[in-house]
Order: sequence, then C-alpha cells, then structure tokens
Amino acid sequence: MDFEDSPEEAAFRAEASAFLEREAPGFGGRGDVAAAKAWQGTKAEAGFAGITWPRRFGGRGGTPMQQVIWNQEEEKYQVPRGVFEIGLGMCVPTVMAYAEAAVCERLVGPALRGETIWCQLFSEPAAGSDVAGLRMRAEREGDGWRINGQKIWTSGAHFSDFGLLLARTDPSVPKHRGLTMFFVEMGSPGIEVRRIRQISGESNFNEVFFTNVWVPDGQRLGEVGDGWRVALTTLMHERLAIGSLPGPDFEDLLTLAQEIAIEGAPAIGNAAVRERLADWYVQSQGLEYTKWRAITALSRGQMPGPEASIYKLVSARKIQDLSGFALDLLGEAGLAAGGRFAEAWLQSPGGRIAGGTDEILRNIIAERVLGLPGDIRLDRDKPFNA
Amino acid sequence: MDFEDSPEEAAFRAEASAFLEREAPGFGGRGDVAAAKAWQGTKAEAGFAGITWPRRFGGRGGTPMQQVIWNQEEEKYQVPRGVFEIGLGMCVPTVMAYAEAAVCERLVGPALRGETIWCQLFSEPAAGSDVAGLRMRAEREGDGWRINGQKIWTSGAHFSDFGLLLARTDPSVPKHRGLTMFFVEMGSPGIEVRRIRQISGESNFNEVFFTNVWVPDGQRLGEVGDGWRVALTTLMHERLAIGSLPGPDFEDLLTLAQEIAIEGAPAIGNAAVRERLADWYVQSQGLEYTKWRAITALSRGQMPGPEASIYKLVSARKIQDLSGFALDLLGEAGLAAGGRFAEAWLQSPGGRIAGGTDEILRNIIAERVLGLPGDIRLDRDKPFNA
Amino acid sequence: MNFAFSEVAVQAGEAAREVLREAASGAARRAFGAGVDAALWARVRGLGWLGAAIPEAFGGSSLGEEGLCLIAEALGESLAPVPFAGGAYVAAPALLRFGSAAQQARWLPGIADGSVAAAWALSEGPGAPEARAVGTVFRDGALTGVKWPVVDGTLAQLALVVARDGAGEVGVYLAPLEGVSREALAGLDPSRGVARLAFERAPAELLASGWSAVEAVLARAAVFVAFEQLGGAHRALMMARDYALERQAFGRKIGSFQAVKHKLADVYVAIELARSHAFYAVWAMMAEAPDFLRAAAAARVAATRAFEMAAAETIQVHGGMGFTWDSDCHLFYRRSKHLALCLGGIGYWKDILVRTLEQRNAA
Amino acid sequence: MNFAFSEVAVQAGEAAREVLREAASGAARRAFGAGVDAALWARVRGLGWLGAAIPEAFGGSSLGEEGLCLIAEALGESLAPVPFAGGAYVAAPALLRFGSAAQQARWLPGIADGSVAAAWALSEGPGAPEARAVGTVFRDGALTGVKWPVVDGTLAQLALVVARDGAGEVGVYLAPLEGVSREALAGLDPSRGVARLAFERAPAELLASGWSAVEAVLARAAVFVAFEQLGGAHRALMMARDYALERQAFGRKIGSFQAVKHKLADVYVAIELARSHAFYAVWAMMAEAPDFLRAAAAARVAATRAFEMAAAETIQVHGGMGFTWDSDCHLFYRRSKHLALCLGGIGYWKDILVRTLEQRNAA
Repeated sequence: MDFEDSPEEAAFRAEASAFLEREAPGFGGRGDVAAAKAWQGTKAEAGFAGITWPRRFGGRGGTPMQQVIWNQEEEKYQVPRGVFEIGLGMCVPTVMAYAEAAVCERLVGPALRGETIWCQLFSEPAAGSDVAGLRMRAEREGDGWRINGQKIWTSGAHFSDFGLLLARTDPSVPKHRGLTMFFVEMGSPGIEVRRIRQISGESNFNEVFFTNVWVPDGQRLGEVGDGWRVALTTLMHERLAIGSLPGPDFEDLLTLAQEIAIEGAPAIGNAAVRERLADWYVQSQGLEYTKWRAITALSRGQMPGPEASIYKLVSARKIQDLSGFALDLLGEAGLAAGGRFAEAWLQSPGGRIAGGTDEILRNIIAERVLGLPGDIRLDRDKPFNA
Repeated sequence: MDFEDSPEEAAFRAEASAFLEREAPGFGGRGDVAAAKAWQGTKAEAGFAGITWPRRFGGRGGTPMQQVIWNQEEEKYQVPRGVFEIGLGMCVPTVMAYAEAAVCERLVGPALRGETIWCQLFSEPAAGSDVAGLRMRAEREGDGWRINGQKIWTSGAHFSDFGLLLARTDPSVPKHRGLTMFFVEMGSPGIEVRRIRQISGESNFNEVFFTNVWVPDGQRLGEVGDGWRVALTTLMHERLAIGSLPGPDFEDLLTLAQEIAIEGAPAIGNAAVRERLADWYVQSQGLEYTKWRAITALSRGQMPGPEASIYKLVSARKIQDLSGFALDLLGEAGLAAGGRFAEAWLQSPGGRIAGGTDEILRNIIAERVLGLPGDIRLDRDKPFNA
Repeated sequence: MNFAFSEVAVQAGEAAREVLREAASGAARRAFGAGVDAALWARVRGLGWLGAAIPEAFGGSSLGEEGLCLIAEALGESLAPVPFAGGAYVAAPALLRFGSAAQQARWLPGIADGSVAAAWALSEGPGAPEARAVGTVFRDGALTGVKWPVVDGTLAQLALVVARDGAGEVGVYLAPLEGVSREALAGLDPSRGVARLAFERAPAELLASGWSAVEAVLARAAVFVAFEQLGGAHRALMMARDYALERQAFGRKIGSFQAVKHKLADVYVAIELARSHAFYAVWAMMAEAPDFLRAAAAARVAATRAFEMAAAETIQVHGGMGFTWDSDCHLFYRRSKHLALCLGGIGYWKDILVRTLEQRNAA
Repeated sequence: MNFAFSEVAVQAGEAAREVLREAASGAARRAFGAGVDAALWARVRGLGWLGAAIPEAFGGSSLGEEGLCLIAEALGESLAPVPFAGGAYVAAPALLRFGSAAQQARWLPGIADGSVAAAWALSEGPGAPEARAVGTVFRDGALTGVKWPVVDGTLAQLALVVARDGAGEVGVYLAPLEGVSREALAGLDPSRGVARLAFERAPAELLASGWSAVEAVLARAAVFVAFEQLGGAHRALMMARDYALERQAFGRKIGSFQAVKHKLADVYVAIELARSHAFYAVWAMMAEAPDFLRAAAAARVAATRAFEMAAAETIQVHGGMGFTWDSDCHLFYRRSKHLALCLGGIGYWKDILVRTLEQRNAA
C-alpha cells in the first residue's frame, strides 16, 4: 500500500497541475454554459479533454489513471464542467463505439472541444426504472425514420445540440428486442423542450416532445432492433462515472454541532449527535476509501464493477438523513432555514431517484455482485404490444 | 374514551379475580406439564376455560371481552399455561369448526379440562413460510389413510396427545388444492418425535417423523382436498392471539442505564442511550395501546384484523436490538454476560422467524391491510408434482 | 374499556374531512408564499372548528378535545394552509388551563370565531426549547425582545410569548400584536407563514409562570399537532398506495414489488403506533392523568417520525414524478418537516420522554 | 496510488484460508465450552502466523502488518477458535511500540512461536474502557486487583494488564500469569474462553504509561480484529447468498425475492465500507499517520456493524434452520458479538472517532 504516484503519474500530474494553475482561475466559479464551453475548448486545445479517448478523435490516448489524476487536480478549481458530463461521459463514447468513421469524424471533435453539447434521451413518463418499456415510436419512412413520442428527465436538453435517442422500431417483439438507437439534432423540426421544475424550485431536467421528427437512417447507431445492447454501453459508462452527490456532509454537521447549544453546552457534546456524526463519517469516508480501491483497480487495468452502485445508494440517503437531522437540531429555527441544509433536504429526494432509484441500485448489487436471481419478469418474452 | 369496565364486565372481572386470588398462587412459578394440566383442570371446573367456547363443549359461552378480562387478570399470576396455547388457541377451535358432533364430544372436553394436549403439524423442512408447499403424503388405504413424511417446528410435540395434521392427498393438482386436514393421535405407531435444539440451547420445537402411520378416515377434518381452507381457519386463530414475545423491554434497559456508568456518570444521562430508550418506549407502549384499540374493537363485536401482525414484527426486532444494545453498554463484560439480556439476544433471531418471518408479516400488512398485490406466483396454478 | 373516540367526535372529524375534500383542494399550493389561503380560512372560521374545545360560554361548541383532535387530523390530511394551530392548539388550551377569568373572557371568544388568530412565540433562534435560551424580557407591563421564527406571526392578532421577568423567572405572556414590528421570513413550507417579531416595550400580561407552564402549553399543543401529523401521514401513505397500484414497470404494478410493499408496510406500522400513542395522549390530557407529559411526548415523537417517514417514502414510491414541483408529494414533505419543527425538534421531545420515565422511577 | 495489499500479504492470506478450510472445519463447534481447539491451535502455532508482524530477530517472519491482517481475515472467516488475538493483535504490537529491548527479547519469541499465549486484561466489569474505572493497582513491583472478563484468560501465560500506580497514573503492565488465580466464565461465544483473573501481589512490570498508551494498544488491536470481523461478515454473507440460491419457497428461489435481495445488498454495502476503512487503518498504522487513532476507530465501528448485521441477517435468510443449534449460523452470530465487545463496545469507539474529529478541528 502506498499513495504515491508512479514517476509517469507524477509527471502527468505536474503537467496537468501547471496547466490548471495557469488557466483554471479564469473560469473559477462561473456556471453558465458559455463559460463551460470555453473551458472545455481550452482543455481540448491543451490536450486535457478526452484523456482516454483515441488520438484520432482529438483525445489524448491516455490511461484511466491519468483521467483520475486529471479529475483530482481539476476538482481543486471551481471550473464549470457539469454540462458536459452526460455528453462526453456517456453519449459520445456510445457514438464512438457504434458510428461509422465519417460520422465520428464529424461529431466527436466538436463535442470534445466544447462546441456542441449532448443530452441523453432514454427515459419516458411510462419508462423510468424500466427504460426498456419505452414507447417512443420510430417508423421507417424513405431512407429515414419518423419519430413520435415523449422523453422526460432529460438533463440539459434545453441547451443541447445533439441527443442520443432510444426509440421503439418494432412493437411486435418482446420489449428489449424492438428498440433502436439514434442520434438527433435537437434543433430538428418537431422537437419541443419544456423545463421541469423540481421540489427545490430548480429546473435541472426537461421533457422533450417529438412530433413527426424526421431522422435519416445515417443517424442510426447499431443495428435496427439492437438498441438495448447499445444502451447498455451507454449505461455502463454512466456507472463508471463515480461522481459525488452534492450536499452537506458530516463536516458541515460537525461545524453546526459546535455552534449550536443543547442545554447550554455545544451540541457536539451530546452523545446522540456524536453517534450520528460517527455513523455518517463512517459512510462518507468509507465511500471515499472505496473510491480509492476502485482507482487502484483502474490503475491495474481492471474495470470497476457495479460496486460503484454503492456510492449513490449510500450517499443519497445520507444527505437526506443528515440534512434533515441538521434541521432538527436547529429546532423551530429550522422552519425559516434557508442555506445549505434546507436546500439539501429539499433536493435529497431527487438524489434517491435520479440515475437509478435506491431499489434499482439494490437490485443491481444483489444481482450483479452477489449473483442472486433477477426479479421475476412476466414481460420479458411477451411482444411489447401484446 | 374511558378505560372503565361496564357493570357486566366489572362483575365478571370480580368473579375471575376472586377465583384467581384463591386458586392461582398454588400454581405460581411452576412450569412443568403436570402443573399446567392441573391448572387447566382447575380453571375448567370453575368455568374459566374456553370462555368464548359453546357451553355444550364445556365452554362458558362468554364474550371475547370476557376472554380479554380473564387474560388480563390471569397474567398477574405466574401460572403455567403456555403448553395449551396452540392446542386450545388454534387446533381445537379447528376441530370444533370441522368435526362431527360425536368427534367433538369425544375430543373437546378433555382438551378443555387439560387432560389432553394438542400440537400443530403443518410446517415441513421444505415448507416453512410456504406452508402450502408441504410434501407429507397421505394415501388412501381402505377406510383410512397411510401417512409418510416429516414435520418440523412442532412446539410441544413431545408431550402432546393429539396433533392437527395437514398432508398432501393429491400431488397432481396445484399445491393449494391437493391438501387435506386430519387429526392424529401422537401415540400412533410410526410417529417419532425428535427435539430440536435452538441457538439458545433450549428445545422448544420438534421434528416429527411419520412412517406408514395409519389414520382412519373419521379423523379427517373437512373435505378431501379442502385442507388449505381448513388450515386458514387455524391460522386465523393464530393471528387473533395477540400474544407478547418474552424478552427485556425499555424498562429493563432503563434500569441498566441507571446502574452502569459512562465516563463516571450513569449511562442514563447519555443522550445516545436516552434516544434509544425513547424509541423503544414508543414501540413498546405503542404496541400496548394498539392492543387496547384491538380490544376496543373486540368489545364492539368487530374482529381484530391482520393489524395484529404489527405486534410480532415490531417486538421481535426490538428485542434483538434492545438486548444487543444492552450487551454493548456492558462493554467487555458483555462477553461473560448471562442473564436476561444475553438470553434474549440469543433467542431473538427465532422471534423474527417463528410464527411468520418479518418478511411474511410485511407481506401480510401490505396485501391484506393496504391492498397491494400479492407476490408474483409461478406455482399457483401448476400441478404440485409438475 | 373504550379506547376509541366518541361518536360525536368521529362525526365532527368526518364532517371536517368532507368539507375539506373540496374546500382545501389545491389550497396548500395556492397558499405558497402567502402562508395562508384566505378563502379556506374564512370557511374554517365559519364552521366553528376553532372553538371545538372551547366552552360554549366563550363562544365555543364544547365539542371537546376529542373532536378537535379529529378535526386536526382532517386538517392535516388536506394540508389546510390556515392559521388554526396558534389559536386552537396553543392559545385556547393555555387560556383554559392557566388564564384568569378576565383573560379567558377577553380572548377566548375571538379565538373561537377566528377574529383573533394567535401565534406561539418561544423560539429566539437555533436550538431546542429551553429556559436559558429565553432572552426576551418583561418589565413594567411590556415585552422587549426578538422572537423568530413565529408561525403565522405576520397575521396573528395575539401572541403567547415566552419571556423572563425582572426576577429572571420565565413565563408565558399574552401580547396583542398591534404595533409590534413583524417581518415575514421564507419558510421551509411556504404554504405556512413564519415571521420575525420584534417586541419593543410592547404591552403584555402574564398568563402563566414557570418553565413547567411552558412545557404544559407545548405538551397540549403537541397532542393536537400529532393528529395533524397522523392525518398527513395517512394521506401520504394512501397516495403512495394508490400510485403503486396504478404505476406499471417491468410489466407489473410496482406495488407488487416487495421493495415497495415492505416499505409501505413499515410506514403503516409507524402510523399505527403513532395513532395509538395519540389516542392515549388525548385521553391523558382530558383525564389530567399524571403521565400526561410523557404521553404527549411519546405521541409527538411517534407522529413526527411517522409523518416524516411517510412523506419521504411517498416521494420515493412516486419516482421521478414524485420530485417534481407539480406533484403534491413535496407539499407533504415540506409540511412534515414544518410540523416536526414547530414545537421543537424530535430530540427535545425524546429527552422529555426519558426524563419523565426517570422521574417516575425516582418517585 | 496503490490502495491494495502487497502480493506477499495477499498470498499469505490465501495460504491461511487454504489451510483453515480444512483445519478449522467444525473447530468452533468442537471448541464449545473449552474456548479453544487444541489441534487447530497447535497447527496455527506451527505455521508461524503469530509472528507475521514480528521482526525476524524475535522469531517472527517479518511478513508485516498487511500480512497479519489478511491472516486475521482468514481466521475470522473460519471462526478459528484459537487464542491468537492476545498475542498477535495486542501484545506483540504493544511490545514493538512501547517495550524495552529486554521486554521485547523476553516475550516476543514466545509470542511468535505460540509458546506464550497472551491476554488483554483491561475490563473490571460492566462499562466502556476508561481510566477512572481502573481499580487494579501496581505497587512494589506487583499487581493487585480483579480483571474480568479476560479473553483466553484461563490458558494465557502472559497478560497485558491495565493498572494504576501509586501516583494514580494508569499504565499497561506485563504480568506473567503463573500463580495468578483464574476462574473460567461462561461466555456468550462458548468457542472462545473468557475468565476472571484475580491478581494478588502478582509480579509485573510496566510496559507503557498513560491512558493514551492504553488507547494506542486498543487501536492497533482494533485494526486486526476488524479484519477478523470482515472475514466473518463475508463468510456469513456468502452462506446467506448460497442458501438463498438453493432454498425454494412459493415455487422459486428465495433469493429472487426483493426482501432477501435487498437485505443482502445492504449487508454487502456495509461490508465493503468496512473493508475500505480497514484498508485505510492498516495503512495509517504502518505509516504512523497522525490520523491513525481515528482510522482505527472508524474501522472498528464499520467492521463491528458489518459483522453484526451480516450474522443476524444470515440467520433471518436461513429461516427456521438458521436458529437451530445444528446450523453454523449461530456460531457467526455469537462470534460477531464476541468481537464487537472484546475491545470495548461500539459506543466507546464512536466517541473516540468524534473526539479525534474535534481535536483535528481544534488544531
């Protein structure tokens, strides 16, 4: 065990760090899309975008470990990068895996340089956890497809240029077999984007309505009817992204408990508060160390497994419980609480749902890690329209 | 709301109380089967056995409320009565519901007077939560049945005279439809009883092996193939018995917390200990008040519903957690702990399983109280031997 | 034994539920920002519910505490955004328990007909209710100090203010709010209003002296609030149940998945335990039972937990739809926290519960 | 970055697991009452595991702490009933950290070859470890006092005894156990022996002075015990998984029910978090990192919770079979509590954890 970089890693870190020190401060704290695009362009120019991507697409052709090192260094700055996470993390890798060279040529470079933004159009009102139950119809018309239906929970659709779209091309076969993957230009006639307002009042998601949208067959990714397999590629990339959920942590609660009094003494002296702090420390720090284990596996060329599902399962619930407990500590004053804990408490129910519900994540762990059977499926072999 | 007896109830309570004051002390603290039989006989003679049972079978023909009042009064004495709970609470009521008058005549009186003890032979090694999956075969032979197979988890089989037996008479039909109910004499040739030792070292249960046991058709209860419906009668009586699980409660923990020190002060001053005490008080006392609500319903002629499943679900887990926490408070000394907490902690896993697992109880609440769908059943319409 | 509500109380509760089904429909959402739905409040005032537990001599209906509890349950179920609690749960019981004849005659009729909305003003910032945190002072017949947050503080005519007299003794004071400076605060539950009240030599008079009086007022209010919480919890559970019976995933109703079934079974259990405690607490209040404070604390702890759990898990069962602004789920989620905090957080009440157990054992 | 065990440590762990698969099979049950399986103990002694983290100069194998951790994991997985911990986890690390050259030379070789079984003698009855609870005194080169329970106290040759000197200062003393009166006590986990030791002017010498030394000894031991707990937890989970894949109910494998799947997923999560903490703690121990005490406390808390949860829920998944004497389930259940208590209960360690966070923030 050691936590030192290898000489190669250290060299890369130094290079990344020097670049960031020079360029990142100019983008610090900015959250707008224009700033994000500019930052992405700056990174791309310097060879720090698409670190593991092939050089022929403008990537660096580097190692997963270099990507981790880059992330560690970039995280030290408040640079705007969230708007690219889905596109560069999930959508464009799928394009690279399935599109012809010419298409890649045309799409990947601009995405990498931050000139275009991608969103993912999978979920539908009637197909959330059960994505394969989606209904959006794509019907052959000439040398393309006519698409009708509705998507939902699409992050960033309102500022995206392209979308990765999963649609049903054959409703007469079982649900997983009648799907096909496309990419679409979000500016196409017939696409309407509506913001969704969440509990917290923010709007991070959209509904996207398709009315007779025409998509040429050249925008198909993979074979007709093979969309589910293509989607699994996308979703695998989602799981690889061991992100962190925003929200207060035990450190914030520790601070609060040192400030607030219970019976005239700081709340930190209260054993019930201490127990919770200990429990949440164990969760948070345990997730952090688990990430280190995954990085170690990555650095040895192993793929992190579905163990990554642990991360969101534990931290989403923790944020809800911790922020709720902080409000409880505030007592009546919590009624008028703005700030970190109140915001987190309002956002936290979404954390337990978006990107895989608690229940789906437990299923993934039980099935893919422990090898327990899948839930009984009555619909697996039935024609979708039966 | 009031908690006073009606005049009739008060009169009954006075009568019961006078009898108990006179007779119960002689049986106090005795746990052997002979004492239990003698106590049951004494009660029967005075008209306090089978309080709600018809007079023609030696019962009192009384009201459910009188039964509750009797239980409240009897509980004040440490009289031995556990060995009759299953027989008089579940088995004999099933006999009364399904047997012919002559058979009832012969069986019910002796059971009520404590001359005979009954046990319930439903569960099998491969049929625990899924009782209807049982395999014990009963095959027609002359004017009776030849029975082979194994039962398990039979409380009191080793001192019982009769058993209520559910067996499969037709394996070619779906599982619930091929069962038939019988009663058997436990002394019949071919029946062998073996004690099962539990985690705690005690033996409260048995395995019962049937090898070519012959049972006359006159010992059948209900129609051939109708055994599942008969069994539901028995199990309904089980749920009506809102018993209490033995084990330490928040009062015991309160006492412990007042005795043990944490950092030089009684543990009761520790907020983490206080929180748990409060939580367990809420559970225990909440169950007690819930029982009062059920009794109120009973006194109005309503049947207590499957809400009674709450009782065991909450208290079994509580006993495990509470006794484990008490051991934690003892610290290293817990390693050598005998006594109430250690015993309860060792017995508690059984409490979460016997008489319906936590999982089955949650299913019952979800399905029968909330009206949610049953689990998907692939076996319901399939022949048992398919 | 009769551990059930009187027929007349049950009827009052059902009538309230019936009225609110329409009258309160959508009201919580309409009240966002305002903290009250004026039309609904007018309706509620007209129905006499505020006086349910106030004697007829003071303009009440003498329905009794049982009736008020079941009305509270109906209000909770419908998320009614009205300034009901301060008068009906806090001020009226406090006046009836501690008030002089003159105080009762002055204030109870207005509370009963809703012309006087009342507010509970204890908190002076973060922390649990406790005597040492009271900085507001009463001197020469007037109060000086800042209270926040005060629920319904912007619109109330009367506040029950916890303050300290010249000798340092804490007590509950009756303070008419004309002339008191008020500032509306943004609340966690925008369908209920909270405010900061700055008393500057504001005229007031003593209602009851001693921290034990403060606790007694809180305990009575906690019982009624527990019924509001039960109502909210039950409704949240039913919403989840209904959605689980309707929503399909993987070719089946999501209510057929054990993850959903067992979650809702656990919520049901929490609600039923809380309901039993609340039943006992109202009986103990009416009977002036010696264990009333403990009973109230237990009801408060159980009901708070039940509503918070029901509201959070209802969102979870609703999935993506559950965390949208347009779903009603978050109205319950917000209200569950509002009610959890409005009389002091759950830790405070757990501590009272254990303290009363210790006192019982010491006695 | 390399957050993984060295190849040599991994091999040592795998070799230990290989040996124990047969050698420890059924041993825990055979040891019931005796608290040790003599044949297995002889085997373990012969394999040199006790000296894994002891320098070769003292007869050890210099495999290092990493290797000892993975051996501990294998021992935990197999429930090996051997007096391993007192020497390998407590005494040897304590001697290496605090011992004089003479003390090391006198005791380490015997610990390494198993001729000296050691025991940790801190507890003097109910309660968490704390200096003020130490009543045993050291005076004129000898100890007087009663320690209980002492794990492996009946068979150990050496005890590390926490006592108080004439000046009232607490310290850790080395006490050979010849002549000390010992009484075997019935244990929660009868496959491990516990005893009451009565020291009456028993010769002893100071190893380390101060409560912080006691904590340092406990913290080192906690890291190794955490690996035993991880091993036990993992095995318990695998037993449940295997049973869930085999047992049928309602026409399907019980492992296809979400109630079982999600329960075991939660157990898995608890184990993996604990494993990550344990990894960090052994690194912090080897690196003498300033946050070692906190790391050890976190590993202890996480591993205790994981093993207790895994053992309890494994019984639940096994249903009726799980609570019979003949099932192995209760061996894990008992051992989980034994390990949870043997270095002080989880509350004590949570408190240390938060204390170290406070100290960090104050610094």
